[in-house]
Amino acid sequence: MKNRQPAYQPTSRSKAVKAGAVASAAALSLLLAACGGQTTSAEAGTGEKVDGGTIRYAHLQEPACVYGGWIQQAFLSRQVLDSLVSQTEDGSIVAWLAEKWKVSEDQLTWTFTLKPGLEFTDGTPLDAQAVSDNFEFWQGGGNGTVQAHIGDYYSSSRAIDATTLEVKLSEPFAPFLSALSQGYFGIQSPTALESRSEAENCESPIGSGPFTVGEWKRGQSITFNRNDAYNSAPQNAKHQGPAYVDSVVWSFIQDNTSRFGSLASGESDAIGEVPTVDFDTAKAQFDVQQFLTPGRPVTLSLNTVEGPFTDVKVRQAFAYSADRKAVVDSAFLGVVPFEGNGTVSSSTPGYNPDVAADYPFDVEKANVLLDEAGWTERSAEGTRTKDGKELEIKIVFGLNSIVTAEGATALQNLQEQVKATGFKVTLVPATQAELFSGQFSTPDSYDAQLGYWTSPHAGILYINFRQNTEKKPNPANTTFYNNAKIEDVILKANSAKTTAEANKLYGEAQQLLSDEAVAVGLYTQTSSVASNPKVKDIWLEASQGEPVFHDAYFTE
Amino acid sequence: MTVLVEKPVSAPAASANRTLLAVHALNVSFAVGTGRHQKINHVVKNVSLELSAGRCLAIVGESGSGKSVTARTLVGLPGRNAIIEATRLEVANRNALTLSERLWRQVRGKDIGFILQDALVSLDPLRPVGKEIEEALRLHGWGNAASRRRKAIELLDSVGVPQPEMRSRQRPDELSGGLRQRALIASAIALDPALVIADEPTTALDVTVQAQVLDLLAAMKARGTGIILISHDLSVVSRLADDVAVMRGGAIVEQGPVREVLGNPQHEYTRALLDAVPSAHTKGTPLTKEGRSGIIATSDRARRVRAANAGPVLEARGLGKSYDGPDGVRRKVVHDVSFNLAAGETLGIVGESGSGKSTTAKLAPDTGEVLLDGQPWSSLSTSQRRPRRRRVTVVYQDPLSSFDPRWNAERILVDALDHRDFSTAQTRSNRVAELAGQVGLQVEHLEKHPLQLSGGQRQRLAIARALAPEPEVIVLDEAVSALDVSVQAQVLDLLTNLQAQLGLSYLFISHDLGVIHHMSDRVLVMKDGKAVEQGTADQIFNEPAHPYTQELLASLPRLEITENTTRSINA
Amino acid sequence: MSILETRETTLETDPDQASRPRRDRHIFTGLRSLGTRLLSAVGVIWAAATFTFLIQSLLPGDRATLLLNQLNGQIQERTAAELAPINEKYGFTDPLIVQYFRFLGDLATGNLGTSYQLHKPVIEVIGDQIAPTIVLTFTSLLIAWAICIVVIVGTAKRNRFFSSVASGLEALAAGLPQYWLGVILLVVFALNLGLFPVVGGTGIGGLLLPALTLGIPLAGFLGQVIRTEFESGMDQPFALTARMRGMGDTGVRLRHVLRHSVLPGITLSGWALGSLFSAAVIAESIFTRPGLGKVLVTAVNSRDLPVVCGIVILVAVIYVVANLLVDVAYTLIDPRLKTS
Amino acid sequence: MSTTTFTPGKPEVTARTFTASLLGGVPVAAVISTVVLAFFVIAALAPRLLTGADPLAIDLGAALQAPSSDHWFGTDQSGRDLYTRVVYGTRESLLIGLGATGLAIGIAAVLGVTAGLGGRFADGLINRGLEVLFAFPVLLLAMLFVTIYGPSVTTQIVAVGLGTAPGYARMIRGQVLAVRNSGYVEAAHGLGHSRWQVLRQHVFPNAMRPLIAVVTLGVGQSIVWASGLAFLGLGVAPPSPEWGALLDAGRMFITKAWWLEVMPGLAIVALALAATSLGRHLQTKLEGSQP
Repeated sequence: MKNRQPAYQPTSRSKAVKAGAVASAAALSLLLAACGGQTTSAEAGTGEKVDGGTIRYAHLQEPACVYGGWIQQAFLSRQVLDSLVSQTEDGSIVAWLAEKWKVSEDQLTWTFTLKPGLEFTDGTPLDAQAVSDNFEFWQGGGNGTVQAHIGDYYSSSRAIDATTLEVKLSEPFAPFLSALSQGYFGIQSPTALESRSEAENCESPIGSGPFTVGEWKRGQSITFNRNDAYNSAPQNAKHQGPAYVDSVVWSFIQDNTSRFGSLASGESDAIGEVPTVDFDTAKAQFDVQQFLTPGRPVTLSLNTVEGPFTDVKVRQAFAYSADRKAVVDSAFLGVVPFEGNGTVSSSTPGYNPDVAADYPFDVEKANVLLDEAGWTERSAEGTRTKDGKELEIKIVFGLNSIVTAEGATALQNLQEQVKATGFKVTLVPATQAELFSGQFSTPDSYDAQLGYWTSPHAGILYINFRQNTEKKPNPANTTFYNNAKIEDVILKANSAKTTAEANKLYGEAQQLLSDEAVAVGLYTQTSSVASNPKVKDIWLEASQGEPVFHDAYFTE
Repeated sequence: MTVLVEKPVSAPAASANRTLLAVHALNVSFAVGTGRHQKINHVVKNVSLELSAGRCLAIVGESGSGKSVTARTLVGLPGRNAIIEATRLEVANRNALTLSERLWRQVRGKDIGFILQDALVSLDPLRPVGKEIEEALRLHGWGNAASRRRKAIELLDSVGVPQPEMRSRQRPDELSGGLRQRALIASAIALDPALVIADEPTTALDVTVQAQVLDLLAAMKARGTGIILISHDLSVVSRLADDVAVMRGGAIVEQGPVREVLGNPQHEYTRALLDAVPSAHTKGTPLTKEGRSGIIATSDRARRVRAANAGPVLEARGLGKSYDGPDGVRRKVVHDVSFNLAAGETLGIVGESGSGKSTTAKLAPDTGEVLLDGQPWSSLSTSQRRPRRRRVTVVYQDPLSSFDPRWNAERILVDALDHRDFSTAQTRSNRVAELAGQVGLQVEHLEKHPLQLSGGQRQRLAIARALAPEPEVIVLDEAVSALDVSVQAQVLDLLTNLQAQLGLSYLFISHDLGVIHHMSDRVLVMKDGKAVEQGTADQIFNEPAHPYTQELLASLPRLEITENTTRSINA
Repeated sequence: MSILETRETTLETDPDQASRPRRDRHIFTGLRSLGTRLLSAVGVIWAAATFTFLIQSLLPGDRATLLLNQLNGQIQERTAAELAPINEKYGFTDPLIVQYFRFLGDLATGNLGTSYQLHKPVIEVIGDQIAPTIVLTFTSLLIAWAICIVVIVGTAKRNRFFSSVASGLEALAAGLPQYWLGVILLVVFALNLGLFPVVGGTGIGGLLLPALTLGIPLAGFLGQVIRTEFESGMDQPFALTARMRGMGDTGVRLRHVLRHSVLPGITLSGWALGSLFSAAVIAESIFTRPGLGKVLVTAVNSRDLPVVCGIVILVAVIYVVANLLVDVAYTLIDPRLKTS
Repeated sequence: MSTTTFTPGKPEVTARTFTASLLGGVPVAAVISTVVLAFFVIAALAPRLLTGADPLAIDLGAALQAPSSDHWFGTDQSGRDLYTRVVYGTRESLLIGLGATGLAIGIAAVLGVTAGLGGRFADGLINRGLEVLFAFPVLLLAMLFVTIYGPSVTTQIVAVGLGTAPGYARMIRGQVLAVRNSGYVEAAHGLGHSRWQVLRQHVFPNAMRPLIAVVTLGVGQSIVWASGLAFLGLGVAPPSPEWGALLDAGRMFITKAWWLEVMPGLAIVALALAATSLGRHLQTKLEGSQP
């Protein structure tokens, strides 16, 4: 029916068959491809602001809990929890729950002054003690990601008076405030944490944010209701006081086509994670915002302790072997930018842009390096060999859970490209269960692993590249690369007195890591929102890219 | 349903000479296949029939004679892709050639009733019989629901169904064969049609029930209904019909009043058909012309066998057998049956369905024992019996299912040979050829698969297989029941000849009294799992002692042979 | 199904004479068969639960690590110290046999446990989501039946052309990958023609496309089975008898033949119900419908054993119940089975 | 002689195109099915005969091109020729279909024959076991299995094979019982053949006979099941052109590049349809020769 015969031997039947196939395929294609002419509900109105209303926002993933250490949970908890400080797009820190703060000369004691008279939505006063309780909660295992960020530095905290909080660090930590600005650091009611069940705190954490968690219809949506008493918006918000809209219905539409379709059909007012295929259409018809998530971009962590990548020359050769920019541009249709820096992404304060250009596409260099490394023979298929062993690279990636379909395409493109220099890449899409249960966390389970780590500051280097020693294990070091010298630079940066100084040192560390080619950058993690033009002032906050609905309103 | 055409004048039991059916030069053919490969099968050729009220016309013929197609054409349902031609086709005063499907529907059931063979499948097995009768009434707009219900019960009563109210609520499978056939008749005559067509109405029935149903049809005839009776059974025909048409290969070969046609058959085929019917008169004589020409005198071997075995070759003592029913209740189906089978003798076991005759013939009782040549047989374990098994072989009623469908005739016979006796391919193939010759199979038949053989050929193959191990006893379990009468005659002649030649002993099971009488030296009559009477064939058939045997014989429709019969052999 | 066996062993007895089984015996056999059924149902559920338990607990990867990683959105090895509280809480370090008996004990008392992920009792997790899935599966089954009865009664043994086109379409429908069909239905009817909402939700408007997605391939399967039976039913003598008494073609089809032909379809439906239940995940995710399918996929992915077990047990129960219903439907349609 | 002809009932319209017989009585549908299947078999064994291109060769400049004379099925997001990928994907898809069906029938044959021939106890035990397996819908079982063992051709084969085995097992058991109770087995015992001889000569070959048709039906279904797994992200690893994987990858492009979703889907449908219709044809042929 659909099989084309080779063109040089057309028979009458194959023609008929072909004609049938063409006809039916064409009919289908007409029905399928008519999407471009979709009428949008974005009609020109008076543009006047309307109070109230419900914003229907469609999001990609639905986590098990509202609060937790996963970025998907930060997306949700940002709506209901406030943090101490907020980070702006230029990387500076502004007031939120904390009006002002100061740090001691030795950089070890931080004193925060809270806005007075604040309350959680359950009536518990939001005072210094409550915040201190939250620090203790995190430290006690309440949030593993918080621990990853500040666990090694945090020492203690106490309420000096109702509005004054003192936090003591064990070592100076320059990105401390930046870390605090993330959704994981949202402050919850200590009463709720203590008195309510785990399930309740998972489903509807109590905070002081612009919304409260209403009904969660699992598999469908969460309704966020306006907190009418809200008066603690961050300084970078567009207004103070309660949110303009009555509620936000935050639905979960995993299917890209449906999610964008729901915006086009008017079933949603805004959607997150605008599908790359629809990005141009979205830009033409809707208000689109894209945010390049700071932290570690989506990179290949090369296993430096087992397999071919133990040799730095092979790692470098691998980086030279592919036109990674072309690979990414093609896979993401130009929507998501290529990121050559494998350790820190371009939107992160402290990003070293030079590093991104360290390994351009250069087959010759790659070949020379591989020859030098002893991979001189080639198999029948063109794969390099050394001592009879093929230069085989097993790349593990969590398809759908960590890496999108576009990312998988980029990997396939890369896989084809590096063939020329003699790499034989095997792609291993891991299921979520395999991945999270640690089956691909050991050095013997992969040669390279694709992943990212969001962080509003370059201190992410400390999490990812601190040495992994028996005494002080660092399982987040997925390259298993231990280098005391580099760790030293990172530690120095962490303890720098000024941000500028810290960033300079972070940049240095990036360069050192790049020279070792332990991580090969591919693309930036992004988040995006497309909204109906009738809805104004949805913005993406700058620590992690979560949409903020506090300022959003409808227009006529 | 609104009646769109003028109703024909129907006055039941009125003018006895009113013509109900007039058919002239009816031809029916079927288109098979399409396009270039289309073939036309001409199955009814130039048939002319006539029937008046109060009379019965029988159409007689063997399978494939076109009798059923003729009957179905008379109600406008000959089958798919039928092409019908006739110079005249008048049914119930209507020109059937011009009737539309819609008008046909008004005729069927109202002017013509049709009775099919087996009520178990001819009535909807899932519905109570009363509903089926009511449906016949409803379709022709008769009365309302309540009156139809009453009428259905009345009808059941009128066809002799006891407790009609209760029976009307039962499904065919809950009724006995006789009752459900009556219910089927009731549904066909619900609207008192002037013409009733009965297609083999008694074939599936036991003789006693058959007699009752025939009486019922006779009573209808007496009331003025015209009946067309389709049958292969000449004795049934002779009992009910006034006129008879004998069909063969789609054409009528002979036609006329029953007494004339059956009493003084003019056509060779009619004569052969009559001769082929086994009965008391045919005992000891071949049934076919071929058989007559090839009478085989008792061979030396047969004589030797008889002489060597003074005692019975097979002896059954007090056989009993029980089965677990589907409800978990154990039922005894054979009680204390004993018999002897002498060498070279045929013992007939006769009984109606469910009498336990086949179970007895399996020779595998729970209680009692079977001795072969005076040695234990049934009490042996399977493995002990295996080497002796070849001494008793079986021919089944349905030969087709007893052959592995993947094998051709030759393979089937080779498989039956004892490979110790025939160790080389050559000896085996010689023996197979010999066996085929004995049963009258041609060499080309050996290459065919059972499915490609005719019914008679299959049964010959089954007999050859049974002969292959050179057994002493062959159990023939309803071995000829499924065959047409002329084929049956050939097979019976073959069996007689083989017995004479080889000195075989037959355990011959049949429900057909005529066949039993024809074949058996001695007869065992069974009822409800018990042997009610045993004796020589002539004793049993001429002086039945047990009331049941008497009843059986009384209900047996006999071919009424008139004074000027021309049975060539009997003469 | 013991249909065939029952039919074969039905003895040709004359009810006038044969002693009809008495009523008390009926009740006894009824009770016994109910008892056997219950026992075998419990057996099925026990085996299903055990199987799931083993599959989930014996296989590679550490469950405590998984839970911790999932909680934090990280993929890494965990230290013993980090894992200890989780192991303690769920008893992962106990010998397997201890875990298994604890699991069975909980099961026996009707306690399906608490979801590792949602921290909610499994009963609640399932209870929240079961309604839309049940609505979807039953609607799909109904749609499948409706389609195939209309098509078969309309075309079987009628006109060769339509009959062969229809049976070709049945084969086509049976070969359609559900999700391919779903995506195309979504794009054509919801996105481009705008006839249905893109995001189905639980409303009536959102039900049709998912139900068609599951129902059309099922209709193909059912159709193939029912058509064969229907065609042979049309050749049965009782169909001829009905015509002989003046019944029209449509009457014969609807009043007589249809009833006979649906039996194998009903057997298939019992099986299909379980299958639809798991295939629901496909329709649910394409049409963004809430339901158990999604819960199952999430639970399987995160090895949320209590939830997976709960759903497996639920499906087993549905299977058992569906087969009971099939038996009931059988005896309603073919009363011969009740008396024998 | 004046003759009137009438055709009772509704006039019979015969559509030659659909029922015409070619090659001596083989229906057109069976011929077309055979041709389609032959195409796929060639594609599986010698894809080079059907396409000159490399299924993995990317051409980033030619991504997402609509079907044209250069690319009959268009190109995918990496500029790979979709027709070539569909052709090359046949091998894995067919392997999954055949492997899963083969595995299922292998398991089923052992279980079914044991149940059919073993005593009451074995039959009861296996029947209970099958009952349990039946309670596991194919997709559920496959999902559990693949999630844990990771997606690959092998796991797909095992998962789908395990899932579909009970259906076949029940069928084989019924078949064995039917053959065991058949006239020819009784006749063979009557001739004094040993139990083993009867099993070997009659029971096995006849009980397995209808499987030929069932296998062809099953292959198509297995591929459809496997594509369902691919949809759940449990398919074969990229960049394999396995059809389920192609469908899964094509889904996100459906509004922009319909061919990525439609063409592999049509391949699955064509294969399943051809297999089903050939299976049906075989079935009727086999049933026809059965008593």
